Amino acid sequence: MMSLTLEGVVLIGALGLIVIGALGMAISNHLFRMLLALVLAESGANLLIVLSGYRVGASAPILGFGDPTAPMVDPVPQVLVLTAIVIGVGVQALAVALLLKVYRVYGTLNVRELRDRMDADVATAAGVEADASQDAPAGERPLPPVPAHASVGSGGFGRRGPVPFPPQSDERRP
Amino acid sequence: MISDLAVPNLFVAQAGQLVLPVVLPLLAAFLMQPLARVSTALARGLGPLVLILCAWITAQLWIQLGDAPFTLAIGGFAPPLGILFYADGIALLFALAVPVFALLFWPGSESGGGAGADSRPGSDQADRDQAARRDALVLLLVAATTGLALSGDLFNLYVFYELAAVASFGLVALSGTGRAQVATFRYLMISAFGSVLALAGIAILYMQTGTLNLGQLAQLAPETLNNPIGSAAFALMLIGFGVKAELFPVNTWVPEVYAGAPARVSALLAGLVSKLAVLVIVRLLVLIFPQPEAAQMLLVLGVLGVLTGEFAAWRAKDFPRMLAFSSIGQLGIVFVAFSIGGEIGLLAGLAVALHHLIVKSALFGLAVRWNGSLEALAGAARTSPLGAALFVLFALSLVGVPPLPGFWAKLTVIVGLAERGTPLDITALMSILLVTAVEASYLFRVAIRLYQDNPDPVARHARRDLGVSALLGAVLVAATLGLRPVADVLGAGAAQLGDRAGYIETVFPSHVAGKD
Amino acid sequence: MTTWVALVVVVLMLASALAVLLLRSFVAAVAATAVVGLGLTVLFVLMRAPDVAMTEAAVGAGLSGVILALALRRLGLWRIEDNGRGDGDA
Amino acid sequence: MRNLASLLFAGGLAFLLLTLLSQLAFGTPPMRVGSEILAVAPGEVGAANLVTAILLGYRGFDTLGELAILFAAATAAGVVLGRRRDDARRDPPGGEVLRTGADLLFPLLVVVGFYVIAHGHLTPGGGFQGGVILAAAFFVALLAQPARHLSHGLILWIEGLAGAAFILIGIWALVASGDFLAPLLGPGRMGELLSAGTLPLLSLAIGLKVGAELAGIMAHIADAEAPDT
Repeated sequence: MMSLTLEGVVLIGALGLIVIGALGMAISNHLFRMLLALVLAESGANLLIVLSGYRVGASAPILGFGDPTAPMVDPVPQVLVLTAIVIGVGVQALAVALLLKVYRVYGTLNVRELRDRMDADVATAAGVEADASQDAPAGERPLPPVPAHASVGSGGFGRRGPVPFPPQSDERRP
Repeated sequence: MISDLAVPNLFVAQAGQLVLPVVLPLLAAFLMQPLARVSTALARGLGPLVLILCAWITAQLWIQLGDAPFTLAIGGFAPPLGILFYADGIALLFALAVPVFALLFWPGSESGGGAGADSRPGSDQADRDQAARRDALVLLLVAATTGLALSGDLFNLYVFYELAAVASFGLVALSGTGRAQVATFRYLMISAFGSVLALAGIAILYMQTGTLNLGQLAQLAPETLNNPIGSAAFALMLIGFGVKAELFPVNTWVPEVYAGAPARVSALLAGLVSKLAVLVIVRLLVLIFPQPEAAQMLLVLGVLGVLTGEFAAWRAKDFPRMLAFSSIGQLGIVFVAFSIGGEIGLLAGLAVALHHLIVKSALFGLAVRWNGSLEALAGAARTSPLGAALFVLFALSLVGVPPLPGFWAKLTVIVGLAERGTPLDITALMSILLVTAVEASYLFRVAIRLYQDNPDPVARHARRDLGVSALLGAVLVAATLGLRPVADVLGAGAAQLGDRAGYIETVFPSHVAGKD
Repeated sequence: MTTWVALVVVVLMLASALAVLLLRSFVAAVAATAVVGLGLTVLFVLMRAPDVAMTEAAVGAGLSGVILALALRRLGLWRIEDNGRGDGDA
Repeated sequence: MRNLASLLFAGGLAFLLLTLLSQLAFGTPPMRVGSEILAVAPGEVGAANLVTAILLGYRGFDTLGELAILFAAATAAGVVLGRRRDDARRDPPGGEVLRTGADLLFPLLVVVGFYVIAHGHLTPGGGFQGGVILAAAFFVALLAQPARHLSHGLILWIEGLAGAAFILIGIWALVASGDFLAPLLGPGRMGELLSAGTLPLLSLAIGLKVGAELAGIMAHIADAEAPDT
């Protein structure tokens, strides 16, 4: 379709990453893998933006850094990508925080198991303070990597969740 | 480079001050948490204070600088190089609405709620930290949405859109239940995927035109973007920015998030934030993608949103979910309206959008207390007669019963569709008429239930939430009484919004036509 | 010459990306993500974007990997071998 | 079934994007704005690294938005994870090797971080990259001695004040010249450390804020409870 050029190769790489990422987000049945797929898709988008400023045979946009006579690549997309990378890592960190919380509540990140447990939660929580479910993650957790300390400190967490505003009961479930 | 050295005064209205409504909330948000460690009272008062200041600055600038659109180059760099703010009537209207609505639905004060922060055991410090974080996030959301209203730079719009997204993730997760966290995660995934597509769209646009300034893009669009590549870029950006605007395929997050989030946050997201995302899409449509394919895309997705949203609302079992689905349907109508194009389309779109902004915010305000299933609402009119009356008023307007503004908004859409009259338009028209019946059915079902006899109705509303809803109800009634002036103002706004040549002329006054 | 380097890097990157979806071990998947980040860094250098390359190296291959690995430990997914409760349906 | 549909969809998307994008002239961008900035930036802003000139000058407002996003993400992560418990289960302290390594590495990383921040307007690098290195330094310390009490209050103050400093520099410009974030103090002599006006100051603010933000996020995640048995 096109002769082998740097632009062509990078374009295929960028599109491949976006598509693989999209595919992964669609079909993975584990929330953590979904997050990894998102990271891939974001990388692809970043690559595409830098590519849109690439100029064949040009030098980096820094004065006194390379051949002073050569033209420079377009610096604007590079700035956009810097911004996009930092935004991406922020979103990623927030997603990790959410995953930790979800795992703490439901004890799984597998989409199917999660759905089952959310349904079970609704079924059993009629009249029960919903936060109580945080204390009782399901039994089939994988062994933790870190040898557990002797301190028993996990008992009280569930009741010390973030304060909802406005005060409301947790009855807005179907 | 530096335009005006003569008037170095903050107290004289100048265009340059228009950054303040974006920047001051950011400043306050940055300082919120450290401040809360020093003085809780100070931190608590800071947010509302800054919002009032922002609204005041915007109103002041609007009054003094008049109706003609003006621009403001941030950093003083000449237009296509730096980032530009573009302020026309609609942009200023939204920039004013943002702090006002944030103030109305300010989550902080729980005075009327009965059970305040003291209802939960837990360390005070943790509660205070959490309150400071929440206030900071609302301020960030305010800054972001104001920026969305004003910015005239494609990538800057993207940055503010992302800021609004990230801030709303935090606010949605506030309620702390497991369901809300799962809903937030899904929302984050959809939103982030939309961002990837939007970035790809921006990359394509930049590749084609070499600029990010909306004015210059508008200038270059007819020759560089009126082709399949341009349409593809529009599709990518439509999906990307459509996530927050509750556009059809990427709105699956809506019901879970609005049902799980605190109701006031839902009010802000459904009412305000979605409208700003719509405004961004409309700006792109008007300025950069005037080709008919783009409008058709919007029309089809809008119709699908209308149908799926309203039928799902009909089947919904609880109040917040019903409102959420109805919101999808209403925004579908907004998209259909804007896809008509021309002055009548823009007028219709603005009318439906503003109407929805008022009505849906107020209804979510009522949902602060009515957050349970629809069945539990039986007899609520007895404990909260004003709340029930307001619900009926908003429902009537939402369905489109004649004297109320909702009727005129819908009528304008239908007239616009009938005037253009392609088969696709007629389909859209038919589906709007159809869902009006559906809307009437489910809203009146709820209204009847509110007035049922029930010895044990749900709790009454807090005075504050009821007051906010009553205020918005009063605005609605006032708009009904003063329909003519409101329509005139909206018409002028629509004319400005649709004025592509005017935009270019305002951004590049002396025809600095760039390189072509 | 640079084209060939880019080709090798892109092939490696896409293979790692597929591995992210297919590997059952999450540790390996995170490692593969970091490989994609490194590949991206090389491509940015080839496209004359040293600032972006530096950021990507620090963020994409470093920081992001650290955050994800930290999350793995906290999520109890930090195990090299697969114990049958695989979640890699992809 | 669903997977097959997704595969087909992804294949279609790939094909569509490839056919469309292969029509674009990659490698020869139009550079309407780019070349103009390349021409005027050295005189107007005075930074040898033109990427930094755009990042902090022409598109400085984007950078502010980006700082706000990172801040929003850190704040939201705080909302989600709540305050960490002092008696939360922690990882055991790292071994002797790790601790010694950390003691050596920590000051080195801090110095490198500040060097990268300070030279952002001259060489590749700048606030973000330096900030990430600072956060890494912090993280190494955390890894070696998890039990060491991290002063969360200090992080809050650094991130708050650094962000405020960025905005206040911008407002200073607004008062002095009528434009938010306009370059002040003159471009100076190109290539010197103290040149490019307020750019190095902005860079420092960014570096500190990014470092504090990321360190805060990592501390939150690291101090989240380890999964119990």
